[in-house]
Amino acid sequence: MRYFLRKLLQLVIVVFAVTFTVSLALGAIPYAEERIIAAKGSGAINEEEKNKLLDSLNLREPTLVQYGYFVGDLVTLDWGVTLNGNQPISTSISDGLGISLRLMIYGQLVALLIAIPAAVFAAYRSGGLFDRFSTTVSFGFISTPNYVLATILGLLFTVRWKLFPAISTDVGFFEAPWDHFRNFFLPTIVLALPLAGAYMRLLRSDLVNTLQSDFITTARAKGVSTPRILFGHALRPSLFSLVTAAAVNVGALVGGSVVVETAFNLNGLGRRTVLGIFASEFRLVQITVVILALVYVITNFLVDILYGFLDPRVRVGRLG
Amino acid sequence: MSTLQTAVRRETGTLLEIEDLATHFATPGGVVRAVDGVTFSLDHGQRLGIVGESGCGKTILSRSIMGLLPRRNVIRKGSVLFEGTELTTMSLKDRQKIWGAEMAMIFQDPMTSLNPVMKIGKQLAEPLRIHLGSTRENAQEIVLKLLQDVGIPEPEKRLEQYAHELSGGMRQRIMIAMALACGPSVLFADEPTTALDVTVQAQILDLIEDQCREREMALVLVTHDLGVVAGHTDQIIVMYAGKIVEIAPTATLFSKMKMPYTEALFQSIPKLADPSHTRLTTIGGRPPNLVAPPDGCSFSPRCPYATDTCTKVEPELQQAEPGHLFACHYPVGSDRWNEVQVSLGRRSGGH
Amino acid sequence: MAGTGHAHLRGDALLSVRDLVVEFPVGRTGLKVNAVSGISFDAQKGETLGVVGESGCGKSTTGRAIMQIPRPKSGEVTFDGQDLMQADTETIRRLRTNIQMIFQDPISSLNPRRSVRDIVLEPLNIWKVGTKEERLARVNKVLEDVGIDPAVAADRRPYQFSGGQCQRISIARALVLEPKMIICDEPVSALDVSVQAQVLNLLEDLKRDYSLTLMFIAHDLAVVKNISDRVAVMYLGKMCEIAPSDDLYRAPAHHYTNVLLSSIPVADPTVTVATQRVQGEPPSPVLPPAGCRFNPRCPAATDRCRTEEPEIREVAPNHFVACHHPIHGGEAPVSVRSTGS
Amino acid sequence: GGDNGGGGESADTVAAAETTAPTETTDIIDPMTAVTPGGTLTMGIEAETSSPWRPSEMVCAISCHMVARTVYDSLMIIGGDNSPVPYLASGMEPNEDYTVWRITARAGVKFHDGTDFDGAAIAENIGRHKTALLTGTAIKTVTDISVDSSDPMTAIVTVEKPWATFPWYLTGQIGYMASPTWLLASDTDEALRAQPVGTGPFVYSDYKPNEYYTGTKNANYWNAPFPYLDEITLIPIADSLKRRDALKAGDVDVVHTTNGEVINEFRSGLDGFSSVEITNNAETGYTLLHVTQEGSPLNDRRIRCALANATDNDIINEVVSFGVNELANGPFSPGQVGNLEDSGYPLVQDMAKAQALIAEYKAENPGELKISLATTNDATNLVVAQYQKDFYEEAGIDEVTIDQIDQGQYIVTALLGNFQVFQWRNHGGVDLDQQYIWWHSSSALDIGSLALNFGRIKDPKLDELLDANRATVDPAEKKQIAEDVNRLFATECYNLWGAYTTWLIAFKSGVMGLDAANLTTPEGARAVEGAGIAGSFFPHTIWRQQ
Amino acid sequence: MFSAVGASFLPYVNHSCDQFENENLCTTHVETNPLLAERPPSWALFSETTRPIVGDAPERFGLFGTDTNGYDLFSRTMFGARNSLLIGALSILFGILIGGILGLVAGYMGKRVDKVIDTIMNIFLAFPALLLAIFIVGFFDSSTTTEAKSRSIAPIVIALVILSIPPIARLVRANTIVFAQREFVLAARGLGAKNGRIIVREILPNVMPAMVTFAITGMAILVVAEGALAYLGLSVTAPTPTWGAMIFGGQTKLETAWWISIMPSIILFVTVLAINLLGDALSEKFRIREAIG
Ligand SMILES: Nc1ncnc2c1ncn2[C@@H]1O[C@H](COP(=O)(O)OP(=O)(O)OP(=O)(O)O)[C@@H](O)[C@H]1O
Ligand SMILES: Nc1ncnc2c1ncn2[C@@H]1O[C@H](COP(=O)(O)OP(=O)(O)OP(=O)(O)O)[C@@H](O)[C@H]1O
Ligand SMILES: [Mg+2]
Ligand SMILES: [Mg+2]
Repeated sequence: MRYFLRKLLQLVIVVFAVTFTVSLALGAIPYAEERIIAAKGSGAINEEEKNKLLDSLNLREPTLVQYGYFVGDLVTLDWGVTLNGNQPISTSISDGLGISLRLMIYGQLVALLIAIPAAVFAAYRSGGLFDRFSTTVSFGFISTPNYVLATILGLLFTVRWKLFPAISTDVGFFEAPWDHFRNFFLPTIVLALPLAGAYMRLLRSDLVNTLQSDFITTARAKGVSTPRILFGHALRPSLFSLVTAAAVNVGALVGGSVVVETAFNLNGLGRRTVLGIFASEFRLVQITVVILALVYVITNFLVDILYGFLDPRVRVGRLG
Repeated sequence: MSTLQTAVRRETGTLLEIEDLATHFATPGGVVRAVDGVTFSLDHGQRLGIVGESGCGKTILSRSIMGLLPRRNVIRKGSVLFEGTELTTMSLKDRQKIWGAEMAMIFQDPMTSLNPVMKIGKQLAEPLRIHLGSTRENAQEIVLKLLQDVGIPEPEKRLEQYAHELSGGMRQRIMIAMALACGPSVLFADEPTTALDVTVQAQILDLIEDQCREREMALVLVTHDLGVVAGHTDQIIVMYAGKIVEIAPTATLFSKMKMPYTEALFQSIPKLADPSHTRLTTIGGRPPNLVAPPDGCSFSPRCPYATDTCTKVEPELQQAEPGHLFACHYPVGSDRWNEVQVSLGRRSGGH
Repeated sequence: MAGTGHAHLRGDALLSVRDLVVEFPVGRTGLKVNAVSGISFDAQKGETLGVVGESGCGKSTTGRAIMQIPRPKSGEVTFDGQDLMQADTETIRRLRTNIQMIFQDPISSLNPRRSVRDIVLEPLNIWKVGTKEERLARVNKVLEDVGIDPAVAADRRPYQFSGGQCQRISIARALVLEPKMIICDEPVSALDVSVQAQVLNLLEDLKRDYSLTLMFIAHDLAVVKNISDRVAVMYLGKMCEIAPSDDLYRAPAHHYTNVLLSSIPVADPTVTVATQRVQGEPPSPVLPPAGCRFNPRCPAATDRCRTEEPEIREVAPNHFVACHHPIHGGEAPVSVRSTGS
Repeated sequence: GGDNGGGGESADTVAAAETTAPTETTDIIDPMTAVTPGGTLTMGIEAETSSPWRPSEMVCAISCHMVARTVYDSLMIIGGDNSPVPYLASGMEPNEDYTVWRITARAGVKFHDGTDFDGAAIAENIGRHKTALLTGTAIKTVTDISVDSSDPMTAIVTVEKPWATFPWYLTGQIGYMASPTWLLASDTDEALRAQPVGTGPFVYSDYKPNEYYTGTKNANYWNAPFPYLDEITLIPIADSLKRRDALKAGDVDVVHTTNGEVINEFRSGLDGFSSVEITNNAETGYTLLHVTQEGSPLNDRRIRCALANATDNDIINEVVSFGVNELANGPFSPGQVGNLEDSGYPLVQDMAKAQALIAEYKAENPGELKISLATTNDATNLVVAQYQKDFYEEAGIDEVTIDQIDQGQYIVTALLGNFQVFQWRNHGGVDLDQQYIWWHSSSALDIGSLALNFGRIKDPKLDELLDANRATVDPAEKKQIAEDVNRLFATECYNLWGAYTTWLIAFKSGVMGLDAANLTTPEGARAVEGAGIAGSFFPHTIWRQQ
Repeated sequence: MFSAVGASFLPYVNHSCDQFENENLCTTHVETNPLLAERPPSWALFSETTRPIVGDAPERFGLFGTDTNGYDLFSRTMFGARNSLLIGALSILFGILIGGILGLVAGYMGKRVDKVIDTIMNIFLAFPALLLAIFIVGFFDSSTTTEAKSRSIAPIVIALVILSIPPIARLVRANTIVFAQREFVLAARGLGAKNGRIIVREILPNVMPAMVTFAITGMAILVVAEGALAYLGLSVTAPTPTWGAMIFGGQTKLETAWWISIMPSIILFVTVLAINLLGDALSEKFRIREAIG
């Protein structure tokens, strides 16, 4: 209980720090006001309109007051409309989040589906042919930039073989499952392969250690079959690093899949954010950062609980 | 394999025959001759102790017999006949059928030997479900019975617990229960009490002994503590540098040890009967390097009785009396032995 | 048991510990481990005090608490006339050098990445004793004293040594500042019997040469008996019995001591071991039993034991026990009588 | 800097349509006969407009016009004879000296929301541009907009100085007519701003920024039989190769592009696809120089012209555009009024001359000669920037620093005048007057203020020519003025000309009517090919072969 | 590391000269030895030929071909190695320094100090890495003056350092906790050593191997990360080559001139693989050394 209170306190501090920095950051952007006016495109050419606009964004208030307004708006969900007037910020973020979350989940799932069996087999025969092969392939994935992968796969799968659309549309799963699959397949793969490479490396090395533990020998001595030893006994206690990495990636992927999103014309949160920066949609960016911070903090919180499931010793805090 | 069947089959004869067994490890530093030509046999229901210094190959010997060794960089020789079946050439699949069912093993550290993330109940039921194909309920029933047998209070509660929630003694009992689950005909216990308190150690040793007797199970008890084997075995093997240097019925060994190493080992134990500040006898030098063991008798560099012969000629196992073998040129009681005793100002039997 | 009381304390001790209490928080639960719950004992100059008891009973914690690592919750620790509990951090830092510790695991207690010379030199460097040459000379001497050839060994790292040799090195490190007292926390438990004998002999020799006072913690009674002048028996954070070692082994007064003694495996198949076995599992130090802490497992426990905590008292000359019903008769508070059996 | 939009007035001139499509050409088909109406169409466009759909607020480049034309009609369009003809307006009459314009609304036209289109709607729409950043500058001289008290269908626009070329402005963004009811409502309800209501051929149906814009057929379109399609969807795909892939993969039916690689690919013919190329009224890619910055070496004509001479546009065109473009010697593309065979601007690299010019400058101005060159992070732009750096340094500039900035900042940098050398592309357009705001000193504000005369050109001669052009409709005179402007730019080297952009529209076989010339007004006038904005077309006329 | 990769390719450079009749090309190679070059070789040096060989394939020109600017890709790749590896190495160095100190202190001191540091790390992690990078790099570019300026590697390194601190700190913290519980630390305290000394003398040497292994793997990751920054135009300003920027630069030409992207990609991959294998080998070495007996 006290532990959770403490975690909660940390959560609050983190959120405070993030919102505060984000609110402050606007002041550090060069020519923020001019950029906003240019982005607004109209209604601001004369001084009066200009001032009206800037005042309406609280841009000329003292820092702390600006922060106050910012938090107030955040909490009351009064996020307003993008500067270009296209969309309410809340819609933009929730649409983007919808796409990015799905992409993240699919990417992670595929990455794990590839990484776990590969890592298990590599660890089982560590130093063997498959181990060395998978190591090389992992690094291949890790060191190939997403956009190169996206381009190459795109050329093959969309133009040459016409298996998947070149640009993905956000088709709902329940509306058209097959279209949904077709549209999300390539982005997912491009996202998943480098992840799979990294995950495999992590899990493999932990598994190699676990496989040397006494309790694995115990299991062998009981006559447990090899697959069962690997998946039933060794896997779960080896998942710590992987879970930690995957958890950190939740936040990173939700906001950071710009490359993949751009390559497949998917309008996820990452792409929206980067475009937002280019289009001087500072408020959209600010709020996105806060949302992503929340995603991070919440995942972390959940992962803490997940640790407890992975290893019951954590529950009583023995692993500290 | 039901307990009844095993009981019938156990009536007579040899359970295990180990012939010139050797296990070497190819390491970057050279070939480690962890077990180097070991021959002995084990009868049904017999309790055998293996003692020796740390690193002399006790663990590797017991694992070599079971065939439970790392896959890589291991060089194995010799033969292990279990009930007349050769184990060394058996496929992994077939060995997995024997492990846990016919031969079981418990280890030194019960904390690390239990899966930290699997419930006790599930771990206990695993051998039953694998070897006997028990259903969940069926297995649970047997497990509860086993837990009672090994003296665990509130067995139902334990099934849902994890290893870390139990005391060291209880963990070792769980290990034992797990080993006993399928009614094996031999139990290898590798230093089962080293990590435990003396009080708990006594309980566990009693338990193992009781279970062996009850189930007519053979026991291989590996330890470096002569006190532990003294009370709980019928026969003892003393190992040094991967080889058997002495083998004798327990009582004989303690009363008529032949090998100077056994003697030294025995003398270095502080005894309750001795008054405080009694000076202990020590064995000088270092344990041998298993990559390049000394020529001749491996113990010769540390042996007070060693002569040139010892450093050149490796002693063969010779018989002192039936069932008592030793490998020494100048055994306890020999002339040379007496000479040195006198020169050291000691009389035989220690102090 | 559950010894409170100070009947056994003497006036002229080098180290005197009174009512020492140490508690630890239990993970995230908010509960606490009662690791040491009011222990009193002392050690005279030149004496070897053995401390036995089962795993987790607070032996190591006691040893560390004397060195104020971590600082105990309450109690009194007087060393060489100085009250450590009241001393400030800097004073304690200085005083710690007079009491040194040797640990159970010889590997873990030596930094694997430093050379043997560095390890033994470190204390002298910390306190900037003498010149560089003097320090090296001292290190060499101490290494020789513990039976390590400095010429061969000094540049090697701990992993290149056997357990026994590592233990010697760690003894050398403890000795190099010439402390008055060494607390040995199970220094031989991890060693082979043959090596154990070497280390025990070595400690005896060094004790004489360096006129040391030793506190020797172990769970093996035979080992403790061999080295100690007096032995204290602990159970679950409390003191059970304290007596000169020969007396204690000859005639244990506390039921727990008795159980301990009869649990020791005897390396002689002809000896039939006493069938006295302890019942049940050790209770948790988080929720220790009321009254005498041994009462749930004690063959002689009465209702009184379950409610009233026994006070330490003398049952024979210099033989103190905290038990309402000690083995050799004498319901508390009955007058002391000698153990005749 | 891609096609950083130059505002709606970058509309249209006349020019001979020059379509070259090797495989299949969309011939002008009589709309009344061969057409099969119905069907849907998806088009990949090169950018999201990233602006609200209210005409006065749009920052409109080609893609934006593509979308806007589905929902809005402009008052005027450029006719086949290269002059503005009334479209949504039924007429537009000036007074004697071109200071008062009467614009009459076409009768019987209704907005999509059912409200009537009339003079008040015209006044409301044009009035809104007065405060806008871009279009506001364009109509700065408009002093009054009112509805004729005697004719509610007519709006009267009064301008400060004679403005004979005003109708050109109503062919583009300023001419788009949105429903005043909607405009008013969207003033308070911001969410409405992205749901445009006009009189156009397609009714707004759905829009997700950066994802798609969909319009459905306006069944009551005033200019029947248009449109033919039931539904049109426009999807922004920024990367041209991706756009092409989307076409090839069947995700979209039509794309437009300026990418040389893609153009070459379609030129050589692709099974199942057709294309048309548009080169008239095209933008000119060029490099802006900031010419009046204090202490800048670029204030000196010799340095500017040295840079012009040092540049080998041929190789840049070859590498970046696969040689598909024609090199530019001035702001006006072939076919545009003012285009000259030889403007005096160096078309081929003359490194010796460049080096001589710089040496001369250096002799007078000792010290290190440094220039900073702004570009975006776009890979192609970077390639160009690196060529420029190499050229300039070879010519004798001691150090050329490439300053990579993100797109958002890029435009602001231009508006603020915070640069020395700047890559840019725009200035399509038909009449010279449409360049007024980009070149006239009245829009060359101080550095640090947002101004459309990015390079802060303050040339009295240029001002004079621009003003003269604004006041006349005489074609001969206009031609003379435009040619003078062209020569002036060549002598002063205010801008470093690159190449005229080639646009290609590629589409699936079976998509028909992709040609503006298919659009006719009720009066029978035909629209100019290329629709006056290179790379665009009128959605009205598209139909699909079943 | 760098010289290992570079050196193994050098003989090929000279060898490739034989294939060309034009001597100038050969001399160019020699003159622009990427390991010595001050600035990347540019096609301007090829001025003997009437026109630079632009975007030419490796089988016709040079070892790797040329890029769209006519720059020799092999030279640029080698020269880019200097920048990419420097960025990677500097970033990881400072990351290890700062993250290492934080981790050591947090792990050893525990309690409140640990919690404070953990919270700070969480704050950093809570910011989307990408935006943090954009912001940091942007911050150092903040002046929009007409002053000539090109982005050096400093802001990129700073961004990568900040991104790498939290994971390093966590790793070091975890390792520190393990060693802080070892008895030699207790022994040192018993000898009167102060906290600083214990951290530096007792714990640091033990945490070092993990740090070094991580540093090596981390460097590989950061070399790749620089590529991601390049995608957003946040890397070193052109024409200074980095692998990331080069791969990004050729991305649009993958169909027509694949080598522009792929050649540096291959080198990046080989380097990452090599660095990691080195890391593996090192950790193996440390592991054995820690083993007992
Ligand atoms: N996998 C291995 N590779 C190389 N050498 C090994 C391996 N396993 C064990 N050894 C070596 O084999 C020898 C015998 O080891 P073993 O574990 O059997 O000793 P032990 O008698 O059981 O000692 P202890 O009492 O310490 O358990 C030791 O010297 C050990 O270092
Ligand atoms: N740092 C700590 N934090 C929490 N609990 C501790 C800590 N140190 C010791 N304990 C607990 O305090 C009790 C006494 O521990 P201590 O190590 O003193 O026992 P011990 O008698 O030395 O046991 P052993 O024979 O196993 O060494 C145990 O229950 C132990 O779990
Ligand atoms: Mg062993
Ligand atoms: Mg202890």
